[in-house]
Amino acid sequence: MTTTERTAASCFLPSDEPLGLVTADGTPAPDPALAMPADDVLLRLYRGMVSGRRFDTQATALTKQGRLAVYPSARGQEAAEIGSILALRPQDWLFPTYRDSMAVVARGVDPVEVLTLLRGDWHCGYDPYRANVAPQCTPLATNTLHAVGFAHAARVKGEDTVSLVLVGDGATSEGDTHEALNFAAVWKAPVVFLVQNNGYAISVPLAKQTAAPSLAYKGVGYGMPSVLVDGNDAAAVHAVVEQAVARAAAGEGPTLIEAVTYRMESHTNADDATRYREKAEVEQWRTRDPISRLKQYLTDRGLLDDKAQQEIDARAEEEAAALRERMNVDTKLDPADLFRHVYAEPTAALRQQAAELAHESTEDQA
Amino acid sequence: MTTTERTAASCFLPSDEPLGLVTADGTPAPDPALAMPADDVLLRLYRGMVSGRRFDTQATALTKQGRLAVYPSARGQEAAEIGSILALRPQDWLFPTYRDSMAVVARGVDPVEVLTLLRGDWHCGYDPYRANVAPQCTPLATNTLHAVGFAHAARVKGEDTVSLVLVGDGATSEGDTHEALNFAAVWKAPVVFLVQNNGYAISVPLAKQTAAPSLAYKGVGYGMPSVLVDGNDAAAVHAVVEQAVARAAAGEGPTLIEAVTYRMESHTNADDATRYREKAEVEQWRTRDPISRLKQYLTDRGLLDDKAQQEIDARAEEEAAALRERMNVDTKLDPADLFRHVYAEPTAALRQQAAELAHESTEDQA
Amino acid sequence: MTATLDTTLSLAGALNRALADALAEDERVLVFGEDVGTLGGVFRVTDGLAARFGDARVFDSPLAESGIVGTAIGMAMNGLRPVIEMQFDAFAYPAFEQITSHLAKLRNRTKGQVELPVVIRVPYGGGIGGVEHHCDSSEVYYTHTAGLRVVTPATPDDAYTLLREAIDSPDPVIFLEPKRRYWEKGTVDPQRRSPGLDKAVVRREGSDVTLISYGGALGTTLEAAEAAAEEGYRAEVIDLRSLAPFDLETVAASVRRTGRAVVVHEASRFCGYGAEVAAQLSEHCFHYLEAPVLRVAGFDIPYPAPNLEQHHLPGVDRILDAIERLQWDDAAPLDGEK
Amino acid sequence: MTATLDTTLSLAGALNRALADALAEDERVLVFGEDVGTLGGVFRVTDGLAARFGDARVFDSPLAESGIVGTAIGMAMNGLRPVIEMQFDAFAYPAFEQITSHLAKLRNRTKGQVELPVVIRVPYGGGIGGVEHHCDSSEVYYTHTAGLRVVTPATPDDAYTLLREAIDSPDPVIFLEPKRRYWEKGTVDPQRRSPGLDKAVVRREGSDVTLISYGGALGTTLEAAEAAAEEGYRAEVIDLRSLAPFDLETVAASVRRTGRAVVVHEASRFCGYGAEVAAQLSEHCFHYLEAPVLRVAGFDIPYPAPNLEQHHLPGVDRILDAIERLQWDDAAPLDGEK
Ligand SMILES: Cc1ncc(C[n+]2csc(CCOP(=O)(O)OP(=O)(O)O)c2C)c(N)n1
Ligand SMILES: Cc1ncc(C[n+]2csc(CCOP(=O)(O)OP(=O)(O)O)c2C)c(N)n1
Ligand SMILES: [Mg+2]
Ligand SMILES: [Mg+2]
Repeated sequence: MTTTERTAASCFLPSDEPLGLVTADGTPAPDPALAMPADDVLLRLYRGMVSGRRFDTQATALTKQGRLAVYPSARGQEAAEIGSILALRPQDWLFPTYRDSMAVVARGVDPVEVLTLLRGDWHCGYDPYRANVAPQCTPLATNTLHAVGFAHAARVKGEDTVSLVLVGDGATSEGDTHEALNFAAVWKAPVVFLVQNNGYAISVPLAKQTAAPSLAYKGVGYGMPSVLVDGNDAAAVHAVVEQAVARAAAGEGPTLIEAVTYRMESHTNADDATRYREKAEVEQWRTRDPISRLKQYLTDRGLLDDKAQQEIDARAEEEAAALRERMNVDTKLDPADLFRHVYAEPTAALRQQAAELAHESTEDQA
Repeated sequence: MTTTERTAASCFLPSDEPLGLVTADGTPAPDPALAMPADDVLLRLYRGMVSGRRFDTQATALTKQGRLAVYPSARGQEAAEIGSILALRPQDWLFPTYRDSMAVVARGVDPVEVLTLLRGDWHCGYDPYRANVAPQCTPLATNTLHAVGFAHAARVKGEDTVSLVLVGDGATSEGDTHEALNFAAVWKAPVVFLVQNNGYAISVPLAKQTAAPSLAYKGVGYGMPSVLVDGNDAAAVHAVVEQAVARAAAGEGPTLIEAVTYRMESHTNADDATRYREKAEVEQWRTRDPISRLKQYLTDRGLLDDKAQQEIDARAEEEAAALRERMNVDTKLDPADLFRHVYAEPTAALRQQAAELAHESTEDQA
Repeated sequence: MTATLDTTLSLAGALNRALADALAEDERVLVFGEDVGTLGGVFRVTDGLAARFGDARVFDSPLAESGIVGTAIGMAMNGLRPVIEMQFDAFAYPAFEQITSHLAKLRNRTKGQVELPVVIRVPYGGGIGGVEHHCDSSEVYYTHTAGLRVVTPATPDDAYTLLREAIDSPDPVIFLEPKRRYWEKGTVDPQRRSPGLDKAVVRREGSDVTLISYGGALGTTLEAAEAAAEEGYRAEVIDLRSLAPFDLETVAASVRRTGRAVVVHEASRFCGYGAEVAAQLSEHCFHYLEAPVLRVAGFDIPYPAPNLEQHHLPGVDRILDAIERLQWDDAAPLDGEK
Repeated sequence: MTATLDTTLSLAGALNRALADALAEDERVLVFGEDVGTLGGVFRVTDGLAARFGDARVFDSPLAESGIVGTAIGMAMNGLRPVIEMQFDAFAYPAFEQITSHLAKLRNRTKGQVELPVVIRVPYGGGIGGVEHHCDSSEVYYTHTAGLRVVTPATPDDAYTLLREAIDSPDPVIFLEPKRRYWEKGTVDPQRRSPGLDKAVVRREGSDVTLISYGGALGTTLEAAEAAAEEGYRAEVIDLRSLAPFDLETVAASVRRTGRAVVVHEASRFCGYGAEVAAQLSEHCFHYLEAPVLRVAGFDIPYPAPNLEQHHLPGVDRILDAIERLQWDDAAPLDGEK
């Protein structure tokens, strides 16, 4: 499909330091390699992050009320979650993980549907074809291959679709990540790999996950351009992903992006991060918050005033209230569904088993 | 175990062109980064390659006589096979593949034992602990992880053992290769990864296997130093592997080496390479033959004369004759062995099954 | 271009024809894997397809089985119908997670919204003198996994029909190809209507005992039935074709008539497919059985080296022995012997 | 330091104690996997071990299951005795090739010259409200693979004993830990002599019917036996403990006495472990059986979402139903009903 030519490694290497456009304290830091997103995009990024964090807080609260079985928070990762999603075009596809509910909601999926998995009602609560979002993936790194296959199929069919796949730093250690990067590079598939390096895989810090200076260095081994970006800088993430999507759409192949960020909460509400990391580290990252830095920048630029801020907050609050209310309802599940979607048509054995279960239920009621 | 520090990528990158010490026509090509092996080592390399090729030819001949079920030839890869083995110390371990019978023999395993697998008598014919050679591995890339675990265990036990693991270019696409490189780098395990890039994975050329300029570029992604070496230059392979073994033994961690070579024969005797590659390509590689170039070099240096050459040839011929003769014997297998080595002690069910089989055989004879 | 009626083809040739016809008739079909392009596969099953359909539709992928299955899943999500090859049985194991956690479950996970019409072709089983890792009978790993269809042809005719139906199926199909039968020839009628992707067929009629088999072992079972006839047992032989789902109806109907059954397969006996057949027959034909359902299977050992495989594989004698042990006269019951 | 006699521990606590004692007594033992070091495992089974034994012996590896099993194999080749953890059942699948093609076979491949005393701990099964991929009962994938031992404790006492014996075993052991029983408490006597790594035990005596179960389902089966007693059935309950090898002797002895048997497990029925038990009992106890061996098992579906799992898991009622269907009086035979 492609031929191997000797290309200087430097063509594939990321920058030594993460790219950024807005520093932690909100100061602009122009980069010749990166265009600052337009003002309206910056505002959408900001709104998206505020809504995203509010959603996240709400979801965590729902676990305490027993409305959700479990929730993996993305607090602190809003810039990566929202910055990447807003860089997608409508026809593009997202391949998210369990961590990326916020991104899936930002992509337009009904939050109640998104939370169906975590409330324990069904494995995936939304129709992937409605918002072009694959089911949230739990087996680590396996979604990378789906993204590559999907993107390759689009090219075969002559369709202009780019896959964006999200994975964590831990998932980069799995063989599937390697195979996906390689298949994508060899096939020149229109895929963007976004590694959200949030410092931990549950309790395991990055230093036990890799000995490389950066996860983005892996791209070189596949002949794939790699980008290291400040994952708490929504403007930079957006710019970098937008560039990668454009490259992919233009037939130039995949890009590997490492977004350096931090998981502010425990792995899930069931985890206790104080068992394995220092408070000081968390506090240190609090100063690099993705939302407050963009707020500062927008305020300094005169793009955000108190009134606008109030509107944004109010809207996020409304969304959360609506979600809370809609989640505060007992759902009624049909056990017969257990047998309906195993094959296109239930087999004789499954019909038999469904009948047995139905019979049991009748007996129970009798 | 280790901490990640930012290190310039250049520390891990291989050279743009393969390292070498002797050119294809036998001319010395000194390299400041690489010490030319001592004269006696060069002579041992030469002898080893001549014996290795003779063994290889003999094994292929045995397939024609029906004495071997199948044989994957390493003709053309003698420099990589022998150069790497002679760089090992006695206590080091080798983790070879099905392609590397020549290397296993060079390591000191009885050639008849080596060929037990391919003659169809048992899965592995030698005792791995006698010459420190793991069973030849068929499931691709899986041996990389065994090598890493073995090496790590040596460090845990305070033993000075380095693992050398051989894999092909195709095997680098498997997830296990990735996981092994990463585990080795993170654990700083004393392992040397030698990729014999012989241009093909059965019929699939390298260009369909990777889009990277070199397979050695992968090391960067693991923070592992990588070396690109002319795999048909036994002196260079030896020097490079020796360096890597020394690094590993000194506690400096693993090295990834890509040896660029060529598979002169079909994948195995059962394959027909003319279906997928041009004669011209094969002819082109014939001019880069590892044996004739070292012969030229040694002759020019006055280290090899006709008499020595005759002795070397005669010895290789004797070895082949001895092998031929010993393989020309019908072996008698004991079907009861089928049940003896499944568990440390046969289970009741296996004892029962062994009895059934024994009963059948008695009936057959009756 | 559809094949003409009643051609004589090898089983491998029939598969090749089925792939060619599917590629010709359905734009969404594509074939990829290791060495399936230029080379045409190590068993030549995809011979000539890349030349005929171009390397966008028939091609070699990088060497990574999880990658092959995982990308096929993505392609199927995007409307294609990939037919992929695992070069040998044991080399499908790296893809086990993609197969069990995604391929088998994605329809279910999405309440039927995502359909994965993927066919995984797996040359399987022994009998060809292959070295270790090239001869596994891995069917149970798949049949125990809900959401997969598992089928295996035993004749060239079925090879053609089952593969076409597998490709047309909206469900993922593990398509097990009995290597040792690749070169056996038979008549293939591409227009034949099949009994269905999930139906067993009676290959030989008989009234004394039902022999149940599939894939590579079917031929041996038919030979055994022939030999049994000489000893006075009229054996009915059923070819399961579909291992998941299991066609209980056809099998039970036969066993209720004959009252005796032997299951024959190459895979190890312990937790092998025969256990399910025996368990279902014991449950559903309890009062019809004159003797326990016996299993003639591979031993509970790793697949042996070529020069020992004839001891491992169920042969005619072993099947005849089992038939004779079915308590024909009032001999001592088997379970008393233990 | 060995534990004192007769401590009350949870099943998870008993496993922790077993690991600690093994680490203390045998220098060659080491424990690694995902989150087993500092965190002490997501189920706290390795809690405190890294602190006590240091991170050279108890440590977090990179996140890659094939890597974990593959390196454990290499370590065992070099004389260590690794005890590794797969975080959840379905997350062992990436390691399937290393497990089936190497871990299970290396002794055999080398004619016994290479021994692999590796223990793979797998928290398995459902009943804890886990989301998809966290609740698989994957035992058959391993029991069908010759060369592996597969054991599962159902009580804290057995958790301790079986894990110690698994670590001491010269064979590779798949050690299945029933998640839903992690927090159940019981008396543990570290000095207890075990009936053996491959022995089943009778947990309750009875003369009417034998209930055969293991792991997470054993507790439910014992409850069902209690309930059955109220309805007049004296049920014997056998805890298999070892799934591979299968202790036919203990089970058959019971079934020959009772004449009736029900196998209970959480895994899907089709080609599930119960099929083997039913097949063996049908074969070896044919003339003693008053009714077919029945299986009470999970449905043939992907493991369902938490809010539906109670419908899937075999419960007391379903076991009682099966007991009632065992043709106690001269009711219509089961197989006539179909
Ligand atoms: C194949 C597989 N192995 C193990 C797990 C269990 N597990 C769930 S999340 C997780 C850590 C993942 O870390 P990372 O990739 O960094 O993503 P993050 O949770 O930080 O977003 C683990 C080990 C899994 N889901 N899949
Ligand atoms: C996991 C696995 N998949 C597929 C195969 C079948 N197979 C055997 S050799 C081979 C090609 C290997 O190519 P490469 O790694 O370049 O090694 P070479 O044969 O060239 O030495 C393939 C696909 C295998 N042995 N193992
Ligand atoms: Mg992470
Ligand atoms: Mg090669």
